[in-house]
Amino acid sequence: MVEFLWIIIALPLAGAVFLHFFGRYLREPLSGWLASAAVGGSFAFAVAAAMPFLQGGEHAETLLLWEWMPAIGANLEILWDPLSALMVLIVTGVGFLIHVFAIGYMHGDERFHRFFTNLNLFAASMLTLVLAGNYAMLFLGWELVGLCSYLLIGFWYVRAAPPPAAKKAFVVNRIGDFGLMVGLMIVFSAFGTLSYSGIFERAGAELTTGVATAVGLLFLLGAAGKSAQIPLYVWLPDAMEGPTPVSALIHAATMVTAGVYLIARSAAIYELSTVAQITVATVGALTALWAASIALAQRDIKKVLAYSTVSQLGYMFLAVGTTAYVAGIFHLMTHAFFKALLFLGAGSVIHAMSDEQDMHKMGGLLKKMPVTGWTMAIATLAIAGIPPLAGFWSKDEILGSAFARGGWFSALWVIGLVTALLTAFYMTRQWVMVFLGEPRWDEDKHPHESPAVMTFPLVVLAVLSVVGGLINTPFRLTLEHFLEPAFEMVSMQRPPEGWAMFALLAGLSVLAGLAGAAAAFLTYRQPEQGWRGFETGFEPLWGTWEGAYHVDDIYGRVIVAPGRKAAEAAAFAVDLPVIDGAVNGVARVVRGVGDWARPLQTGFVRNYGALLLAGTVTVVIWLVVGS
Amino acid sequence: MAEAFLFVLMGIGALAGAVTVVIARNPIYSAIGLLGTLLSVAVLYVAQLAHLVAAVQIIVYAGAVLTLFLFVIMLIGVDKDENRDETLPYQRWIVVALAVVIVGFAAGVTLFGNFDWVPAATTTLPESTNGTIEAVAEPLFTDWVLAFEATALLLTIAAAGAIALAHYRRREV
Amino acid sequence: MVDPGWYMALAGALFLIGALGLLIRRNALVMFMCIELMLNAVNLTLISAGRALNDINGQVAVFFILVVAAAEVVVGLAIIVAIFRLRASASVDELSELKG
Amino acid sequence: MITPEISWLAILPEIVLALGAAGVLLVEVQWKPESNVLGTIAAGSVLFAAAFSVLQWAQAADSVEFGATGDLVVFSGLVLMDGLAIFGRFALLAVTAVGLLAGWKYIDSLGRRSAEAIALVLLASAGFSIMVAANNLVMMFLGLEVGSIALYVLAGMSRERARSDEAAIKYFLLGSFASAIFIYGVALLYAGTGEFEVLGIRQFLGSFVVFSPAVILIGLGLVVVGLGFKVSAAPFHSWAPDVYQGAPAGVVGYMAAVAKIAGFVAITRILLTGVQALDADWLPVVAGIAALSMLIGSTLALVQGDVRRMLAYSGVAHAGFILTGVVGGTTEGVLFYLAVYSLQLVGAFAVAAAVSGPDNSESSLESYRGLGRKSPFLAGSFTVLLLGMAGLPVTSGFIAKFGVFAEAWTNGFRWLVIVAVLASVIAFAFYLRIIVAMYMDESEVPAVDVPPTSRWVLIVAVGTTILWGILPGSLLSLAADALPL
Amino acid sequence: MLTWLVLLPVAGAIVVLLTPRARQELHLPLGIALSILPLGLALYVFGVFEPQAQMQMTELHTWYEPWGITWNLGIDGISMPMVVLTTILVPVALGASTKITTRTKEFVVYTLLLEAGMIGVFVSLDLFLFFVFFEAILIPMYFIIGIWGSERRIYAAMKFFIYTAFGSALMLAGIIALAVLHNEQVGSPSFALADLSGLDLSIGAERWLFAAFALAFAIKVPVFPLHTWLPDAHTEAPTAGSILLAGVMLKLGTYGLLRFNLLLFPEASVDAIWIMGILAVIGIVYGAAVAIVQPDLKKLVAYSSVSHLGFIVLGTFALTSGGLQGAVIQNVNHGLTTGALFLLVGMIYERRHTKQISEFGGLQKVMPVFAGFFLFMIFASIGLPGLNGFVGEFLVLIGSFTTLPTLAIIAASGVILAAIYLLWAYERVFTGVPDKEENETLTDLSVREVSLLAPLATLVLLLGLYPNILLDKIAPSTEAILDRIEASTDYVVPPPGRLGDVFVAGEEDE
Repeated sequence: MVEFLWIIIALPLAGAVFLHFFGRYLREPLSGWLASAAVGGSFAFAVAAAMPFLQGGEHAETLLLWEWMPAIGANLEILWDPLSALMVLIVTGVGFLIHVFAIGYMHGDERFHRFFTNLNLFAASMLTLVLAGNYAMLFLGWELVGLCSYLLIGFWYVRAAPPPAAKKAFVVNRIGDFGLMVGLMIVFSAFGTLSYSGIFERAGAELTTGVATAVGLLFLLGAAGKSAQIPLYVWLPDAMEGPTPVSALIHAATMVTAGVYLIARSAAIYELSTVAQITVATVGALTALWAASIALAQRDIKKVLAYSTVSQLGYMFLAVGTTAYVAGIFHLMTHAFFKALLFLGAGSVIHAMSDEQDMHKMGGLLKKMPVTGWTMAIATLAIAGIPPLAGFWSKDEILGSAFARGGWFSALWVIGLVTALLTAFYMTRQWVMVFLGEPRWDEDKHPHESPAVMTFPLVVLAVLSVVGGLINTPFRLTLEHFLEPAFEMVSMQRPPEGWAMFALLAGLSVLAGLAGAAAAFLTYRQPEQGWRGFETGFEPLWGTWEGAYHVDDIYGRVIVAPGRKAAEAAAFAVDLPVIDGAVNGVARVVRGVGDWARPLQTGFVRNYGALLLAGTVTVVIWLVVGS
Repeated sequence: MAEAFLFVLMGIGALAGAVTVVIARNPIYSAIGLLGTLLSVAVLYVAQLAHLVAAVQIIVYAGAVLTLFLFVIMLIGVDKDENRDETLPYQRWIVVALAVVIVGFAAGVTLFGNFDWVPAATTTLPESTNGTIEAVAEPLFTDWVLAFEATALLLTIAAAGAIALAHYRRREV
Repeated sequence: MVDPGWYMALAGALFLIGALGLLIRRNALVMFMCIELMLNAVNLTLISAGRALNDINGQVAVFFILVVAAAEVVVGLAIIVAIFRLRASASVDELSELKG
Repeated sequence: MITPEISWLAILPEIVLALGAAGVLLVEVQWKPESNVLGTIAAGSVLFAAAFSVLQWAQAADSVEFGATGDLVVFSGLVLMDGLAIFGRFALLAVTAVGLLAGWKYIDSLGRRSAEAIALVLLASAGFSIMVAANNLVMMFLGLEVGSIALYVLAGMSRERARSDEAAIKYFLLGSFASAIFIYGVALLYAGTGEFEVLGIRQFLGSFVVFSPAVILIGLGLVVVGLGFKVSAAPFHSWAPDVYQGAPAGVVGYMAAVAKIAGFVAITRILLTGVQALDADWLPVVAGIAALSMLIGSTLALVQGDVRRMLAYSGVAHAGFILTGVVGGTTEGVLFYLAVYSLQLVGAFAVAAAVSGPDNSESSLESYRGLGRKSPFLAGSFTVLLLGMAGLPVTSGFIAKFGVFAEAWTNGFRWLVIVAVLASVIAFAFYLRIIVAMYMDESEVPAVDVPPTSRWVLIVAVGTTILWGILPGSLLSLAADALPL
Repeated sequence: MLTWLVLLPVAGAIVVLLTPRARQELHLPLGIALSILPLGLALYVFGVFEPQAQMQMTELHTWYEPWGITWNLGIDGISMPMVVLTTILVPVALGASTKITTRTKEFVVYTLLLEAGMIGVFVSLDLFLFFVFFEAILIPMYFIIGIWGSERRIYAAMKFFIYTAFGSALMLAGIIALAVLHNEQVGSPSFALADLSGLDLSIGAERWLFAAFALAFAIKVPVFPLHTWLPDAHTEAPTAGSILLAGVMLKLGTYGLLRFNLLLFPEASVDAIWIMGILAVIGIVYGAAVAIVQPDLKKLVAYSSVSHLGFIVLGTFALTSGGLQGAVIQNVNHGLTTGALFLLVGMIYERRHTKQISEFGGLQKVMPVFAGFFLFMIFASIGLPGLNGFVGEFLVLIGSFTTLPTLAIIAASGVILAAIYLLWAYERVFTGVPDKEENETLTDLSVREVSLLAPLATLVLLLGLYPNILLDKIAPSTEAILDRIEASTDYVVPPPGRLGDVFVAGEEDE
C-alpha cells in the first residue's frame, strides 16, 4: 500500500497538468468534474491507506521517491503516519466538496478550466506539504501552496483589487518563509539533515535549549506567515478578493492550517523549549482575541469570516503552544468543516445576491434560500461552541488544556474564554443580519437558492459540523488514540481529569457562547436603526474595529514607505551617482589628463627641442646620480 | 707653454664665435661667428697634432659648408634683422633653467665626482699620435674602409634628397 | 702640455652653447649653425680624447662626422630653401600648424 | 702594403640595395620608363638583399654552431653578422617591401619624382641595415644618418606642401639635434673607454675596474637619448605626431617602422651587450623611460581626433612596451615585438593612406565613419590590425606584449609590468574608438577605393598578425635564435 | 573531442562567412543549424561524462615549448554544466534574433565566435590558453552590443570592454607571475593548472595573486561594487547579447573564482572568506533593493542578476559541499532563468519597442501564453521550490550557514526582496485592464517563440525537481576542491559542511 502513496499527490497533479494543457478543449462542467474526481480519488486512496492506523498498532512509514539535494540530506520522501494521514483526509475530503461546489460557483467564468487547474495544483501542493518526510519537501509544498494561493487570489486579474492582494499574500508569506528558511539552516547545521526521522529521534539528545528556542521561534515566524497570526495576519483579509471557493479551501480549511501542522509536526523541537511554547501560545491567544474583536464590526460577509478564521487559527496556536497537539489538530479538523461550510454558504449567498458582499444590503434571505440559511445556522452554532456541535468539543479541549497547564496559560485561558464570547456574538450577528430581518437589498437583486451542486456540499459539511466533534469527546478519545503514534516521543498536555472539572470548564465556555449568541440575536433581531444605534454606541471603538485597527496603514507608513525610500536612495542616490560615478570618474580623469597634456604639444619646434634637451638632462643626471 | 697660450687664446675665440652665432641678430654675423669658431677649433686641432683633420676642417667647413650657408643666406635675403624678444611663452626661462642645471651638474660632477675624462690606465705619451696624412690614412683605408664606403651612401642620399626636395618646386612654382 | 680635459671641457661648453642656441633662435638657418657648432664640439672631444688615449682612431672618426655634417647641411639647406620659397620666411615659429 | 679585410657576404644586402637605388635613379634619368619598371628594380633589389641575408643567417648559424663566432666580427669590427643584426636586417627588408607596396599609389602619383622616392627608400633601408649591424658606434652613426636623412627628405616629399614642409623641418632640426647628442655621447664613451666598438666597450667594462664611470654614464645617457629619439620614446617623442600627420601617408608607415626597428636593435645591442656590466645603473632609467612612454602615449592617443596622430602616439606607447622588453634583459621579446608591430604599423598606415585619399589631407576620425559598410575589406583588416596593436588575444600583438611583460617580470621590474598592463587597458580605449567610428556609426561616407598593392599589404599584415597570434612559435624561435654576439 | 567542441563553432562561423552577403535570409537559419551541432556534441559529452573528481577527456598539445604554453583541454564537474549551458543558450539566442535585419551575417559570425570562446574558457586547463579565450570573447560581444544595441550602445559597449579588460589586465600580470614562479621553482615555465597549483607560494604573494585574479573575476560576475557596467551593457545589448551575457559571460567570473582562486590560492581563499562573503551578501540585498525601483524592465532583470550572482559567490566562498554544489548548479539555473527572462523582455520589446514598465499594463489579457511563461520564469527566479532557482539558492544558503551564519541569514532575506520586485513588476506589466491602445493590439507568442521558451522551461522544471542529473556529476569535483583546501591549509570545513557529514536516516542501523 505504502509504496503507492505517491498516487495521492499524483492524481491531483495529473489533473492539473492535464487541465493546463487540454482544459480549454473541454466543455465547462467537464473539467470541473475531472478535477473533483482527481481529488476524490486521492481521498478514496487515502482512506484505504489510513485503515491500518484505525486498527492502531501500525506505525509510521517512509517512502523515498527520489533524491533531491543529497548535499543537505533533502530528498523527496513521503512520511505516512497518523498525523499526515489525518491531514490528507481533511485536505482531500473537504477539498473534494469544495471542488464540487466550485463547479456551480464558477459557472460561466471564461477561465473556468484554468480555475480548476490551479485548484488541483493546490491540492497536489498541499498534499506534498502534509506528506513530506523532511523539512525540505515540506518547504516545497509550503511554497507551492503559497504560489497557488497567489494564483487563485489573483484569479480575476483584470479587476483592480485582486492582483495587489495576491502579491501582498505572497510577499507577507515570504517574510514568514524567511523565518522558516533560517530555522531550517539552523536545523541542518545542528543535525546534518533535514529529514524528520533523522531529526526527531536525536533532537532530545543533540539539541540545546537555546538552539531549540531559536528554531522554535523561527518556525513560529514561518507559521505565523502561513497561518495569518500576529503580526503577519494582514494578508488574509485581503485574500478574500479571490473567488469564494478559494477562500473556503485555501484560506479557511487547508492552507492556512499548515502553520499549525508545522508546529505540531515539530513537536519534538518545541518539546525542548518552554519559551517557544509560551510564545506560540501567547501569539495564538492574542491573535484570537484581536481578530475576533475586528470581526465584530465588519460589514463584508467574507471579511467577517476571514477575521474569524484568523481568530480560530489563534485557538489552534494556543493549543499547540500549550502542547495540546491533539486538541490543536482536532480543532483544525472541526474548523475545516464548519469554516468551509460558512465560506461556501457565504459564497452561495454572494452568488445569489450576484456578487453583493455587504451585509447591510442583505437580510431576510432565509425564506429565499433555506438550505444555505439553515446549514449556515448549524455552522454558526458549531463555531460558537454550542454543544454537542463539533466546535464545542475541540474548542473546549483547547481551553481545558490551557487551563490545566496553569500559570501563564491560565491567563491565556481567560483570553480564550472572552474570545469564545466574541466569536459567538459576531457569528450570530452575521447570521441574523443576513438571513433574518426584513430585506435590505437593492431592487435589481433577485436572490434564489443555489443549485444542488452547490447545496450538496453544504449539507455534507453541515452533517460533519454536527457529528465531527464526536470522534474525540472526553468519553471516547478516538482521535487521540489515532494520533498517538505521531506524538509518542513528546509529552502532551491534556485537559484536566475528572468530570467536575470538565463540567465546570465546559459550562463556562458554553455560557460564554450562549451569552454572546443571545446578545447578538437580541440586538440584531430589532429593525435596522436599532442595531445601527447599538453599533454607534460603541464609537469610537466600533470604528477602530471596523477599520481593523488601521494596521494596514501603520504597516504602510512604518515599513513599506521607508523601504521604498531606501530602495530609491540605493538606486538613484548611491548606485548612479556614487558607484557608477566613480567608474566614469576614473575614465574622465584619464581623458582629463590627456586633454590637459595636449596643449603641451605646442607645435613649436623649439619647445620640442627644449623638451628633448630637458629629457636628456634628466636621463643623464639620473644615470650619474643614480649610480 | 706655447700650447697653453694657444689653448686660452683660441678657446676664447671659439667661445666668442659660438656666442656670436647664438646672439647675432643677423644670420650673416652668425655665419661670421661660426667661421671664427671653426678656425679657432682648427687651430686647437693643430695644437693637438691633428694636422690633417685641421686642414680638412678649414677646407671642408670654412670652405664648402660655410660658403653654402652664406649662399643660402644671400638667397633668402639678409635685409631684415631678427628681433630678439622671445615669442614663445616660458621658452626663455626654460632655456635659462636648463643652462643653469647643466652647468651646475657639469661643475658638480667634474669638481666633486672625482671625474676623469679618460681612464688613467690608458693614457700615455701624446707625441706618438701625430695626425700626419699617413698616420690617419692607414687606418682610414684598412680598418675603417667600410665606413669610408658608407660615406658614399651618405653623399648619394644628400644629393638625391636635395634634388628630390628642389625638383618639383621647379614645376610648381 | 695642456691636459686634454681642458680641451674637452671647452668642447662641452661649445656643445652647450650650440644646444641652447638651437632653443633660442627661431631662424632655421641659425639653428642649423648651432647644430654645426655642436658637431664641432664633438670633433674637438674626439681629437682630444684620441690624443689622451694615444689612439689615432679618434681623428679618423672626425672625418666621418665631417662628412655627415656636410650631408646634413646639403639636405637641411634644401629643406630651408624649399620652405622659404613657400612662405618667404625662415622662422620656424611660423610652422606650428601641426600640434596637439 | 696592408690590405683591408673584406667580407662581402656581410655587406651584400646593403650593396644590393644601394645598387638598386642607383639603378633606379640612372634608369630614370636615362629612359624615363613607367614607374612600374622602377618598382620592379626596387623589388628585385629588396628580394636579392633578403636572399643574401638568408645566406647570412645560415652562415651565422654555422659559425655559432662551430663556436667560430669570431668569424661574425667582420671589417675589423666595424660591423657584425650576428643573429641580432640579421634578424633586424630581415625585418627591415620585409618592412621595405610592404612599405613600398603600401606607398606605391603615392609614389606613383609623384610622377617623375617617383624615382627619387624609391631610391630614398632603398637607401634609407641600406643605411638602417648598416646601423643594425654596426658594432662600431661611428659606423652606427653613419648608418643612422644615412637612414635619417633619407627619412627627412621623404617626410618633405608630399604634394600637400605646407604640412609636409613643416613635418620635414621639424623632423630635420630635431633629428639633427638628436644625432648630435648621440654622437657626442659616442665621443664621451670613446673618451671614457678608448673604444668605439660595442664589443670593445663590453670588454673594457669587463676587464678594467672603472672607478668613476661618470663620463661613460653621461656618454651612455646621451647615446640612449639619441636612439630613444629615433624610436620616439617619451620624452623624446614630440616630433612623432607632427611628422606622422604631416608626412605623406603613403610612406609614414615605412618611415616609422624602419626607424623603430633600427633604433631598437641598436639600443638592444648597446645596452644588452655593450654596457650590460652597468645595468644596475641604466635599468631603472630605461624602465622610467618605458613607463613614461607607455603612459604619455596611451593617454594622449586617447584624446586625438586625427587617426594618424593617434597612431603616432600609440607608436610612443609601443616604444614604451618594447623598452619594457629591453628592461626584461633579453632580445627575444624585443625582436618579436618589433617584427609584428612594424608590419601592423605599415598595414595600418596603408589603410590611413587609402582613406586619406590622393591629396593626402583627410585623416580625421570623421573620415572613418561608416567605413565598415562602405569598404568592408579595408575596415575589417584595419580592425584586425588595431586589435593586434591593442594586444588582444589571437593576434600576434598579444603574444608580443605577453613576451615582453614576462621578461620584465622575470627581471624583477614588476611595477613596470603593472604600469604596462594598465597602459594597455587605456590603449584599448582609443583603438576601440576607431572601430566604433568604422562600425557603429551610421553616417554615410563615400566608398574608399583600395589600391591593389595596398590590398596585398593588408593581406600580408593581417595574415601575419593572426598567424603569429595563433602559432607564434615559428617567429618566436627565430627571434630566440637571433642573439647578439 | 573538446577540441572539436571549441572548433565547431569557429568552423560554423567560417561557413557563414563564406555565404554570399546578398543572401541575407540564409544567414540566421544557417547559423542556428550550425549552432545545433555543438549542442549535440555537448550533450554527448554530458552523456559520457563520468562522475569523477579528476579532469576528463583531457587533451594536451604543446603550443610553444620554451614558454611552456600548451593547448590543454579538459572537463570536470564544474565546467561540464557550463559547456552544456553555453551550447544550449546559443541556438536560443540566435533564434531570438529574427528582428536583426542589418548585417545579419556578421551578427551570426560574432555569435558563433563568441560561443567558441566561451566554450574555450570553460574547457581550457592552461592559464595562458584560458586567458586567451577569456580576453578574446570580449571582442565579439563588444561588436554585438556596439552594432546591434539600442541608443546608448556605444557607451555601454565601451564601458563593458574597458571595465572587464581592466580586470583581466591585472590577472594577466598575475598569470605571468605564476609562470615565472614556476620557472624559478621547477626550472621551466608552465601555465598548466595542475603544475601551478603545485607551487608553494609565500602567503603574501598568494594574497596578492588572489587579489589580482579575484578582481578580474569579481568584475565579470559582477560583485558589488564593481557591477555598474552590467545594467548598461544589458539594457543596451540586443536580446541575444543579453541572453549570452547574463547566461554565460557572467558565469565566467564565478567559474573563474571556483576554478582558479580556490584551486591556486587555497590559503588566501580561506582568508578571503569573510571579505568575499560580505561583498556577496551586500550584492544580494543591494541588487535586489535597486531592482525594486527600476523603471526599465531590462535594468530590473539586470540588477536581479547582480542579486542572484551574489548567492553564487557566497556559496563559493562558504567552502562547504552544499555551498559549492549550489554555486555550480546556480550558475546553470541563473543562466536558464535569466536568459529566459531576457528572451521574454526581448519579445515584448520587439512588439512595443519599449522596455519601460510604465508603458505596459494588462498584458495578460492580450497575451496569456506570454504572461504564463513570464510568470513561470519569475517564480523560477524568485526561487520557488520545484523550480531550479530554489535548488541553487537553498543549497547555497544551507551550505553557507555552517561557515558564515550571519551572512547566510542576511542573504536569506534576499528571497523576500526577490518576490517583491519581480511580482510587483509582473503586477504592473500584466494585470489590470490594458489601458493603452497599443497594448490592446499586441499579438501573443508565435510558434517560434514558444519553441524557444519551451526547452528552457522544461529544463527549469527538470532541474528543479531532479537536480541530481547534474549534482551527481558536480559533487565529486566540488568535493575535490574542498579536499585540496583542507589538505593544503589548516582550515577544516566545520561539520556538517562536508558531504560525509550529512546524516542519512537509518544508516547507523546497518
